[in-house]
Amino acid sequence: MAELTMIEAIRTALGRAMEEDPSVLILGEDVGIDGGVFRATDGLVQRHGSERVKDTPVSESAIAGVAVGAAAQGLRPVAEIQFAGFIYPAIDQIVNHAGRLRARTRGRLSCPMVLRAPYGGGIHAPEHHSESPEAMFAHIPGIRVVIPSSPARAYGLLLAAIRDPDPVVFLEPKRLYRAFAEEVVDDGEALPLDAAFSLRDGDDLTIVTWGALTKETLEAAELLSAEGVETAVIDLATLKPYDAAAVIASVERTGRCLIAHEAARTAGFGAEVAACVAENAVTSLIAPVRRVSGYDTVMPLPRLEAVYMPSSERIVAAGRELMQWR
Amino acid sequence: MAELTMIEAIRTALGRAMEEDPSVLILGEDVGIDGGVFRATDGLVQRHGSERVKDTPVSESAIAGVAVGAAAQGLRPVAEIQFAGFIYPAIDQIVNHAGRLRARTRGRLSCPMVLRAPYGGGIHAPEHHSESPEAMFAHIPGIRVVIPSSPARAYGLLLAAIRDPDPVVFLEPKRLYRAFAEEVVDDGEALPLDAAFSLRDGDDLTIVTWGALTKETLEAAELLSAEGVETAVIDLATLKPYDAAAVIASVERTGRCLIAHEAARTAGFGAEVAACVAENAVTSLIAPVRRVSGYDTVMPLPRLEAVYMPSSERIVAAGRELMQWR
Amino acid sequence: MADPPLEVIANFEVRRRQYLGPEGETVAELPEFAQDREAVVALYRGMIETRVFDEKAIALQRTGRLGTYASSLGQEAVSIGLAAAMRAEDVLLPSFREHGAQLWRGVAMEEVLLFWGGDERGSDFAGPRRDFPVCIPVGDQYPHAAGVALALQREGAGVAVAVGGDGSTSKGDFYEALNIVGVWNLPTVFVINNNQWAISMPRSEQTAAETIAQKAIAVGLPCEQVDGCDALAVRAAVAAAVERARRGGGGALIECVTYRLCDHTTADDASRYREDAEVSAAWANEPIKRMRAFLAAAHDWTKKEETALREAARARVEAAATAYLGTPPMDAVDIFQHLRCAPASDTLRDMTDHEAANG
Amino acid sequence: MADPPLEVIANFEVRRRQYLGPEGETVAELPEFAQDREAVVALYRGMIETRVFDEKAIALQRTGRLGTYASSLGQEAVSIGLAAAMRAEDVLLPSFREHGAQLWRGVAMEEVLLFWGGDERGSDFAGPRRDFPVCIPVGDQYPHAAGVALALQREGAGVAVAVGGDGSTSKGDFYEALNIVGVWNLPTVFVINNNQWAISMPRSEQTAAETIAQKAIAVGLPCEQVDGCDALAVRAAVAAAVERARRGGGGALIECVTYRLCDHTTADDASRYREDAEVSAAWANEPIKRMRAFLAAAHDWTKKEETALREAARARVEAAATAYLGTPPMDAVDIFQHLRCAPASDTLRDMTDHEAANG
Ligand SMILES: Cc1ncc(C[n+]2csc(CCOP(=O)(O)OP(=O)(O)O)c2C)c(N)n1
Ligand SMILES: Cc1ncc(C[n+]2csc(CCOP(=O)(O)OP(=O)(O)O)c2C)c(N)n1
Ligand SMILES: [Mg+2]
Ligand SMILES: [Mg+2]
Repeated sequence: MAELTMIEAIRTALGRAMEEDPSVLILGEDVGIDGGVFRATDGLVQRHGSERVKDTPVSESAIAGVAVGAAAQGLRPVAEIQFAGFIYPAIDQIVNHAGRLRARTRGRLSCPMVLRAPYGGGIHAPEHHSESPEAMFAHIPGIRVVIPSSPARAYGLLLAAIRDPDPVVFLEPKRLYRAFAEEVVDDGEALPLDAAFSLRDGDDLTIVTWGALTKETLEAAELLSAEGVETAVIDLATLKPYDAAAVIASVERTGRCLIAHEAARTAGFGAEVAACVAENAVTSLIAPVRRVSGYDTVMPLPRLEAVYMPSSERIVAAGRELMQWR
Repeated sequence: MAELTMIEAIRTALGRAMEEDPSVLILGEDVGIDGGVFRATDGLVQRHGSERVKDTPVSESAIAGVAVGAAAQGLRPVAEIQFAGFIYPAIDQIVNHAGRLRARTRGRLSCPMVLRAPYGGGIHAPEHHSESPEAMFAHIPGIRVVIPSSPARAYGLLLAAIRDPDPVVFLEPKRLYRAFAEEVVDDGEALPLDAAFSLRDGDDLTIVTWGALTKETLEAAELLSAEGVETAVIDLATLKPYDAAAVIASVERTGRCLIAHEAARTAGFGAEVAACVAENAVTSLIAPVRRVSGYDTVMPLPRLEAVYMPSSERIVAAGRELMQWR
Repeated sequence: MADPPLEVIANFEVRRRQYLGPEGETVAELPEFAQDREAVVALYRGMIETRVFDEKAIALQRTGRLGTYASSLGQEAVSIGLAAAMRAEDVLLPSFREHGAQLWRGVAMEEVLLFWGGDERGSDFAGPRRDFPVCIPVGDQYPHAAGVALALQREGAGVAVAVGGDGSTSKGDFYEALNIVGVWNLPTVFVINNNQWAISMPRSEQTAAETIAQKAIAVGLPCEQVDGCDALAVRAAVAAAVERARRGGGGALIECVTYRLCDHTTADDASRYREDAEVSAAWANEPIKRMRAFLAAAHDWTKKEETALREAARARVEAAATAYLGTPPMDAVDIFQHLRCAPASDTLRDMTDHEAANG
Repeated sequence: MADPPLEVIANFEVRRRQYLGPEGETVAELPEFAQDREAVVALYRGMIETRVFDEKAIALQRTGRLGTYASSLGQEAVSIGLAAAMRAEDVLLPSFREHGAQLWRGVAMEEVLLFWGGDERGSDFAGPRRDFPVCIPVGDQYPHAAGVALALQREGAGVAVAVGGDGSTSKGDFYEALNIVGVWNLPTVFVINNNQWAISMPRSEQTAAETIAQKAIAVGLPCEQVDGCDALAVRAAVAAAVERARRGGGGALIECVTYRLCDHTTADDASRYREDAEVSAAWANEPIKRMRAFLAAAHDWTKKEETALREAARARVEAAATAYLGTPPMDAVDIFQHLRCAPASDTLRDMTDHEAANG
């Protein structure tokens, strides 16, 4: 039993997956001797050799496409895209092949693969290194989209993703990689890929969020609690498929729904959660649904990054607004 | 004055844009002597020469990237992607460059370009030829997303898109290319790029839709009218930015909102419309918001395409469901 | 750039393979298998079946019983030659124009028809279970082939063979995959059917490279150009590359020079963009005539055998068409099968939606 | 694949250019401009300024006053050589490692610092208004360069020059752009700074091609390899290509062989993946020492001149750093500027949101 940071938990899960299943294969840029630019794969090439931990040329489309081909023939590739801002060239292979192969061959071929990528802002990274493209992936039929929010959840969800028979886009909130440690038991226990996590109970307000923003959301919940507002915080964790039942049940109890995410607002995944509430829990609503999100602007360079990123203050302000409805 | 089909209206708009502005440049696969596989560019190379109507190699990423470079230096490229199912390799250039260049250079360089693509199902096309990826583009900051639903709207919106100083993804519902003709005056009048079209008035129910599904929606509205239900039909037409005010105003009047689109449901653009209603008109709602959409499945091959595509029957059924709420 | 004389640090050449001339005459020393009558007849039979199948498919399309279809008229030697060079344990990753290769590999004619008839069951091959289905997005099959080769390499046998057109060589995915195969020494053979056209785009406007073969130089792979209307040459070149890959020698690129005697697909009208004269001239090179002449000259092929072979091909194709047309329709809810990662509840809701609307 | 002797149908070679050896000795007949003392001093000054700038930038980063920064240590001859070969009306499309080229082109040092300091104003160059900002996504600049060339070609003057690393040549966009430049005969010169590493990936694992230059063969473009530590060679090679392109001769690919003496960026620790010995050995080839030796031998470069030049460079860099550090911060609402296609109402709402939360 050990206290691990998220990056350590991810590394631990990758190591275990490689040990328990010889068909697991790591590939990506700098995943070998360098151990990945965030060290997610540190030590793996030493333990498992360069046949199973493969450094790739700078070729994101082929990384995804090679994973599709390998997955269809019995391997379980876990491919890393170095930053989510460079994942876009891989989308074609994900939409047109990874997500479709099972359906278009009536199950004859399938794609048990994981595409991992650090995502999100908040670490003062260079241009194009702070993007949050989860909504684009969540719209793609035939794939799963998973975003962990703590070391233990990263461990259990990544194991589940690797063992899943279908393609999973696994986005890692890099702001949390080393933000805190928690006890992670390396027992090989996977977490379910379609269940949200309840991070906090409360009867006044539901906040649905995922990834790094769980931090600001929990802070906001504390602040609101000091004002007498009890907030239920749901970490969605799996965006596709997502746990609609958990969202609906909570909103039915609280009557107020706030959604917080870092990505741009328009057509962000928050829209899907809002739609789910509008379709299924509208009669329980005391207040309008509200999204706190990144703005519909280009993600700014580090100097103004903090302006863009939803802060606990913005979440609190929106929560207060909703509490004015009774 | 002439009755034109949508494909003719598009061709007319392209021709006018090329005549009025020598910086307009057409590029894409088979856009020259072949006139495009749907003939959108038929005759243009004969009139304007192969320097302004450029057949490209089969290179979708470069088509977008070349357009970015050309647009940044004073040309107005109108690039065609042959089918929306092949637009994915172009996403990187759209997200990381077309949508960002103005903001990242503080306005020094910009990208007045249009990326046209036929999209959607219903013509019994081969695999990968029937996709509806509009939601992915609508999430990208810095670009516009436009979808016409009639010949006249295609003409006016395409002219506006070409004249706009920023990048526009212009998705053409190919099922409508030759579905009907209407009077289109080639007077160079553009339509606004952020105003929805009201296709029908009604006080009982609002249906928000766009593209080819306006057809089934209007049919459904007729059927509902026969049952005494008067439906307001809004053709959103511009998805990014979209005309939230028009949606809100209508839902405030009717109290019921149905959204119909062809793309898969989860994180489709219908979610954004539902979120807009849930945020801004929830107190007016008599009934839950409802989406009728493609399913979260891979778009089937032609044999089962009709099962996937929202039919007027499905829209009517959902409308009836909403009318049970009073 | 020829200003001062600079030192030459690397040299490359592209070679070309051809055994049979347009009239079936032998123009180079033949490969061993060409002495084997049965082997040559098999190639011939494969090409005839492909052509007869193509004709039937087009007839079905013209009468509304098949979707858009891409004929391989004039390019049969590529499909058949490459498939004949493969072993059962190899994996084929076809483009949309290599029906002949699929048939040779054991995909049923009904399955090919089902796919082009808009039915997913056509990609659930009863025969070569590991072969990839047709790849419609141009060039996307190449990275898959590298990934397949990675798996096959681990298993210790098997070669991935990907085939695509001249146009597909302009896609980034083609190059990225080629490069990875080169640097990882993967058993992947890329076969290009250079049929001179990519819809309306002539080969000369697709790339300024003199040959498609030389694209392999960019990634350090060996390459070869072959006369793609000479099935003996295609088979020999691909076999050499496949066996070399099998022995651990890595990948290769084979350019097969052919001509697309047909429209791009049944949805295309090639007369809009190319001269009839060019097409007529290209008929002189077509692969079936040449192989028949060779069979007659070298293996005493008789008229009777010819008639029997053609009749058998026609019978097979007709039987397949009948089976295709008689295939019971899929159930509507089939669109929700094989989608394991949609939540059970959503799928149920979708099905309910569907049933509510449809009866 | 060397079974039967096949006819050779195409031949290619790659040539290499170098004028100065590691000690500044002349190893080939010099280009004309090398006789021009001022021209050579200018190249030398550019390289010195680049290196001094780099050192300052790293110091600022280490003290928390700059973001992640990519040094060009040891590769200054590429930046300066290529920029010196361009005219003002040409357009530069830089990767993230060619600060020297940007500075030569007239981008202010403060602007470069602002960009790496996380401030968009750093890409609003007061100098070369048409030059592209730094391209962080590896290889994405190449298609832009083809598009820029399309515009320049229409205007009748001007060449687009794109520069990137060895790793960038594995991207599909590199190849797609190269191919389009070839077939459209565009005035685009691709310069590759082959510094032997792409983060932790050595050149030999990036591609099996013997040279990066030969990648041009795939698209029918001319190519050349140059010693990228020889600023005379880089300038001469790029100038020949640029002027050829200007005269309508089309594009070219120039591979400049260098070595990345620094870490990948300030966020990298190269000792994890490469031997110190390799780095020490590479110092023997570094471009500044060699140019100084040449200046001394051929142009009587004095110690005094050297001192003055270095002091001037240091003064310029210090002044720029001071200006950078003194730049007033942007207004928070600046993130909503320059976003013309967000609806006015949304932007207003966003601003209100922002103010509600922050003020
Ligand atoms: C990525 C992509 N872009 C465009 C298309 C449309 N398209 C279908 S075939 C084709 C031309 C392909 O030419 P080539 O590779 O030479 O193959 P051929 O059709 O000649 O066999 C195009 C552009 C596609 N299917 N996929
Ligand atoms: C598309 C993309 N993928 C990955 C990265 C992360 N990354 C930054 S630099 C680099 C290596 C680039 O190597 P090279 O092209 O040789 O340039 P160098 O850094 O050596 O100058 C990588 C992988 C990126 N910026 N863009
Ligand atoms: Mg072709
Ligand atoms: Mg490098």
